Amino acid sequence: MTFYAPFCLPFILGAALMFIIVAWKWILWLLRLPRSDKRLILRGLFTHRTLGAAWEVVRESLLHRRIFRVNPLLGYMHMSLAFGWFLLIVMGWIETISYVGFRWVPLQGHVFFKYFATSLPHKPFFDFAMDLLLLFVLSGVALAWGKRLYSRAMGMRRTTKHVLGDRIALSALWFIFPARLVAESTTCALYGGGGFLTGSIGGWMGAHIGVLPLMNLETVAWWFYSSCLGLFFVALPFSRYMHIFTEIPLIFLRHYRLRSTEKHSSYDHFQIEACSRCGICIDPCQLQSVLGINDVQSVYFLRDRRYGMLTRPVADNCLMCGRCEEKCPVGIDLNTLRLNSRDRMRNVPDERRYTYLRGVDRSSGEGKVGYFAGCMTLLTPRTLSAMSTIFEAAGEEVWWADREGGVCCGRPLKLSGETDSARKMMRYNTELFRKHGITTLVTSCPICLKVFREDYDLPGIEVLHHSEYILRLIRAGRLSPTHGTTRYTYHDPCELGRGSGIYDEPRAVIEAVGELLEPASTRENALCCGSSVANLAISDGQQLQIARSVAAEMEATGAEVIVTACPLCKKAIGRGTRRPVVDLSEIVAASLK
Amino acid sequence: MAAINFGYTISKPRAIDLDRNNLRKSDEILHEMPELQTCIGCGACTAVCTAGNLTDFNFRRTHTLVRRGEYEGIYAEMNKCMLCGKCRLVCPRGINTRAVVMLVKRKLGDF
Amino acid sequence: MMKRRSWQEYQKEIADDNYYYARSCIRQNFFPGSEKAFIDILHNDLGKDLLDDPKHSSCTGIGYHSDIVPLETIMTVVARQFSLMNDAGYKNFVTSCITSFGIYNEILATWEEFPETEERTREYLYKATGREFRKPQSLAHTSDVVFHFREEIARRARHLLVNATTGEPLKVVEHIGCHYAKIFPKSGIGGSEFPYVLAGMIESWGGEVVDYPERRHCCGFGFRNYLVQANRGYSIANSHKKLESMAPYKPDFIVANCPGCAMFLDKWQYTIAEMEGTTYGENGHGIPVLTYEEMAGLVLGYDPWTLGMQMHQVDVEPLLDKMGIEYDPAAKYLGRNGKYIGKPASAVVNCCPTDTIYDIRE
Amino acid sequence: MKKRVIVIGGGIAGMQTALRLAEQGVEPVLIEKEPELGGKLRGWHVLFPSFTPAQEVLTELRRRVNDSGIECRMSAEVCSVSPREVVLSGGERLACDAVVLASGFTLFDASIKEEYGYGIYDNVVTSADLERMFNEGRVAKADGSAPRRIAFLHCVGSRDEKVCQQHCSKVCCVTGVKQAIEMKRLFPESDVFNFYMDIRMFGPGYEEMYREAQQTYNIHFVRGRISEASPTLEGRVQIKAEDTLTGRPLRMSVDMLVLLIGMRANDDNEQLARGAGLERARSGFMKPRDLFLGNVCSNIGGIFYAGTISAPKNIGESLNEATAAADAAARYVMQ
Repeated sequence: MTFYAPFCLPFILGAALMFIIVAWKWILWLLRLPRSDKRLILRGLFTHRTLGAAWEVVRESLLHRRIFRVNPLLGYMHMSLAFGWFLLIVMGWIETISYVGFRWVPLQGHVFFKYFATSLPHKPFFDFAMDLLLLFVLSGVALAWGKRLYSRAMGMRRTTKHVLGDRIALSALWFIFPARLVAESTTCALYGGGGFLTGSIGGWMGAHIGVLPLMNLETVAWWFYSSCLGLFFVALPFSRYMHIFTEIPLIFLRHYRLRSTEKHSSYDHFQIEACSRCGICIDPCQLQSVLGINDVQSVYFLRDRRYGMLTRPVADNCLMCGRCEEKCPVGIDLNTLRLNSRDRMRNVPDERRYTYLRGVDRSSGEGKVGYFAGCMTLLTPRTLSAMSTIFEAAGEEVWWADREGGVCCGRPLKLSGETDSARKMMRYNTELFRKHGITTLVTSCPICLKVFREDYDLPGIEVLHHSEYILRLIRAGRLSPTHGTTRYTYHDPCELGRGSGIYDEPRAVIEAVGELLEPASTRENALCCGSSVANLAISDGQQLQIARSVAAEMEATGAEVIVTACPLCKKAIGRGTRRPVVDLSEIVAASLK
Repeated sequence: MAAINFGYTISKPRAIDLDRNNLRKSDEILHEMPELQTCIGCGACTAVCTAGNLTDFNFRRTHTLVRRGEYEGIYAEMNKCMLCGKCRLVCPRGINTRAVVMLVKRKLGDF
Repeated sequence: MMKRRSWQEYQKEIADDNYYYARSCIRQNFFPGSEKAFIDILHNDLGKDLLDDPKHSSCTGIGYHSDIVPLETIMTVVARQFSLMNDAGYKNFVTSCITSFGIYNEILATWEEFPETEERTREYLYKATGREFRKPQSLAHTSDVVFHFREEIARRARHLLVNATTGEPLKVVEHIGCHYAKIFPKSGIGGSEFPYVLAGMIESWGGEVVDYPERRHCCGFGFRNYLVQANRGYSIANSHKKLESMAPYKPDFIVANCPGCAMFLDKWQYTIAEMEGTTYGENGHGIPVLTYEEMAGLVLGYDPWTLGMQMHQVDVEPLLDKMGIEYDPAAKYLGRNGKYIGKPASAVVNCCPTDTIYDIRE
Repeated sequence: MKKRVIVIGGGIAGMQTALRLAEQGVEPVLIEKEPELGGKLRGWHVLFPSFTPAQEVLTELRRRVNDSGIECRMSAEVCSVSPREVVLSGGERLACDAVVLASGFTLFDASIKEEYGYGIYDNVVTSADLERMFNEGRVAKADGSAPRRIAFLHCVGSRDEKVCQQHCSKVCCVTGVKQAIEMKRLFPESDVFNFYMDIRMFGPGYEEMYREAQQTYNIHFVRGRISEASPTLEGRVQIKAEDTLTGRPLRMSVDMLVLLIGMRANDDNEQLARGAGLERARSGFMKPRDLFLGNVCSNIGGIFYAGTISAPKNIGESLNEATAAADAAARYVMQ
């Protein structure tokens, strides 16, 4: 057997082109990785990390476990297409081997085996197995069609709006498997064989269609099938389907501890092109659900960035609340990528700025515990006086870093993309903290907390959010709040919850002073108050709209008091409700009296 | 021509000359941020300012100068801002003050 | 045209004859030809009696405005001038300087309002010099006097303020010293807002007054502002503003009635040209600055070098050419005795590089 | 039989409406949720710009209401309103021929503006608190001593998007100046500072009073909005503002910070409007049918507005409007 027919040409060309382009991209990206990243890869290559990565590839790239967790139907759809197709290829390979033994068969020989194997005696097991797998894939294709027509049924309120390249690839993909079904069925009609699917359809066709039309149909069908494959392969590297291949190296690199940072690096390409544009990030976005803004979500951000058409309004309009990142099935560092896009747009290196910081020290008091209220906390004096009460009750000697106004932690500047300038502030505050010899740094502002933990170099200084600190005091018996009957509900600040992983401590503190009622969206799914400093675009009115929607959810719990642990959230939610909105420290301080 | 040093220079006129000032940049800024027009000039932003606490940065004055077409030195002035966002929390007109700082810096980078 | 007529509300009595003449410190030093021209015009052309008394002194106004001379001192000095006038038998005091004019007005008004200060001044004067004084019957600035006789001068005119080739009236910027009418509007012809003293002369002699936005702005002299070198930037900024404002009107020359203004509007043009390379007149040169006596002198047919016009920093030759006045270019820097008096360095504001006008071999 | 018009709210606007209705030969019924007539004016000391004691106006109005034998339902809360019937919260239904709503406004709650420290620091008070102190004859700091330095902050809860109050409350400027003068009269040695964004002196005698405050009482006016208040070691309040006229930040410690709180649309408006189908303005105040020719009429025939239910107003305006509303209601029921 030659394993060649003219109709194979589109497939052969398409596949060759695809492999060349994908290999070219990967090699380029890998070569351009910074030296430190390359070292990480080499160090991880021959360790258990590689195995872990391989197992994750199976779980995620084939089985799509994470999507399953978010949305089982959507998970099935993706799994049937990916895992089904994969099994078809593997099974096809085995089928070829079992028919012709271990000999070299060109690629198209495996793919179009049915066409070439008509003269061989049939093996019903493979006919059955291949038909079963085809059905599995076709069920996924059917779901994909359904999702396009009626996304709500798939549990998605919105789906992605695609670009032209995606549409071509998508259309090709949609037709690949139906075309295969028709092609194999006509061959079965002419030469017999086939399982319950192709065999039965073939039988029916043989009975109803003449031989000559069938022969013509066979040629057309195999040509069409091959063309669909070829077209899909050509479009793949330029479309969202690049994710099929890119997610694999991404998983490996991630296991080797490569990370995106506030500066753009070659690793970002793997993340960006690993986005399948599934659109799962659209629904959790409050800019979409509350404000109806539907062109800035992560999927569009990554798309625009990949094609080099990222605009400032898209990059700027994001709360960076992390709700989408939490849901992303590929696990892309969406916030970090957005951050380094902003860095590219706004950062001015080596700028002479903030020279006025030199020598400034407005701190007061002395103690091993330092308290950094944060700029925003200075506008919520109740938090300040509550913290003061708590420190006093616990008998803590405290060094107040910024009671008379300090220097910003640098996070807002970093979030807006002026990363190099932000470093100047970080350096200043680091020096200040070190100079005063503190061992613990407490802050009331989750924004500051995150940057202290992630970007500051503070050896020998433990950084705590005041919720963690208060809980410690309670557990150590240094604070004894009285348990009351007030029912509280708790709003997770983004930077504290998703940002720093602190969910339990504030809850434990609230439960120490009263009853806690959870709102509908809570913990990892908690809503953003809307006033995030990361969003550089939305107006005051839009912030208020989001705040109102959040407040409504909090009110719906029936709690008398809304508690949060971030000055910005407190201010924001307070605008949307008549109920009292208080900081965690306030309820603790009140319960001490 | 080699300029002679007389020991003094011609003092810049203090008047804001709206006949001479080119308001194109200012108009572009207002076009992108129309809400800036609603400023009452109450100065709460400046009073609350983290940078203003440490230096002479005056956001109200600076953005007002921009609106009058006085661009010289504005970039350096706006660069004193730490973008902490406190001012946005107190603005009675709800102006996105941080966006104003970034927009002005973007538009007036070459002044 | 309300503005045009509003000057008529501000009129004052100007004596017709018999003047006691008080000179100006600045003018005697920087353009002495103007004061000489005034005396000549009054004596020779108008046949008036005027006493140029060698005994009178500076009014000490510059010292007073620079906080060096106390009020009591300047009052006594002024009282002495009046006493000298009494001695000479004159009643009509005319002064060549705007600063002095302001000082005399201010002191007479102070004596009026606070008679005890006059009493004290009499006492001081008597103690210091043994003199007594009577206040003048009338007080005028010399530009008032020229204004008073403007029609008579027009009748005797040899040249008018018109372009000799086109017949078009010359465009003239007039500049009034601040202390002429801004302190006491009633003391100036036309008041402080629409002073008419120079405008009247220009109109009578065939010229056209340029009305430009910064017309009323000070030249910037400002005593302390000029006298302290570090402050001169403020001083020059004022002239700069005026020149910028008048330049688009393409004035043919500027005429001023104040010693400081005539000097600074002229000399600052040179400084600005050196500092910034900006010039305001035709062909990249300066705008000539004249005193009203020089303007009257040209109208009456005096020789420009006799009038002392070579003392200006900005060359006046283009203006003379325009008016069709004949002059000897080679005689520009020759004194009255025919000797070379020195010349300023060539500058942008000069239309004719001086070296080519007069080849000096020393 | 006499026509019956129910007047909701027994403040000055309500009382004046009832009096005028009675004059016109209509039978008014006054409904007041408090046990006595007078509304917000009961808490006021003297009135701008004449420094007339509020009691003088109040006593006279109450006496007239008493003398004319108008039926007053005290301590009665209204549940719903329609042109022909008013339902009280007890379930009692009162039939009528028209209704005049004169239920007034709600005072802005200053503790919402947390940065000013109301309810946190001892010596931060509102203008309403200060009036109460005047009435009690005991104006002092929390520790009982006399304030030496007093700051007034204008526009608290007015013209502020951050608390969703876009409108101008109109009377706080005048009140601020009046109270500043009163403080200065009480404590001649004290320094009084008024921090303002704009001073709006719209009524007869107001501008004169402002001038008097500057000239006679030497009250300082600083153009700038206070942004933060914080405590000092000596128990004073440190305030920060920008002195916008010099373009520099300003900070000072004061013994007392008075917040001139604004008028918010009455909290009950929403419920009333929903029940009766009345239109409300964006500010939450009731929206008159027409700002010029129907300013006391609602969009529903037979329901009329008097006083601050439809916008912030001063006492004179409220009284005038009450007369106009009564006339409109009388004309309506006589048809």
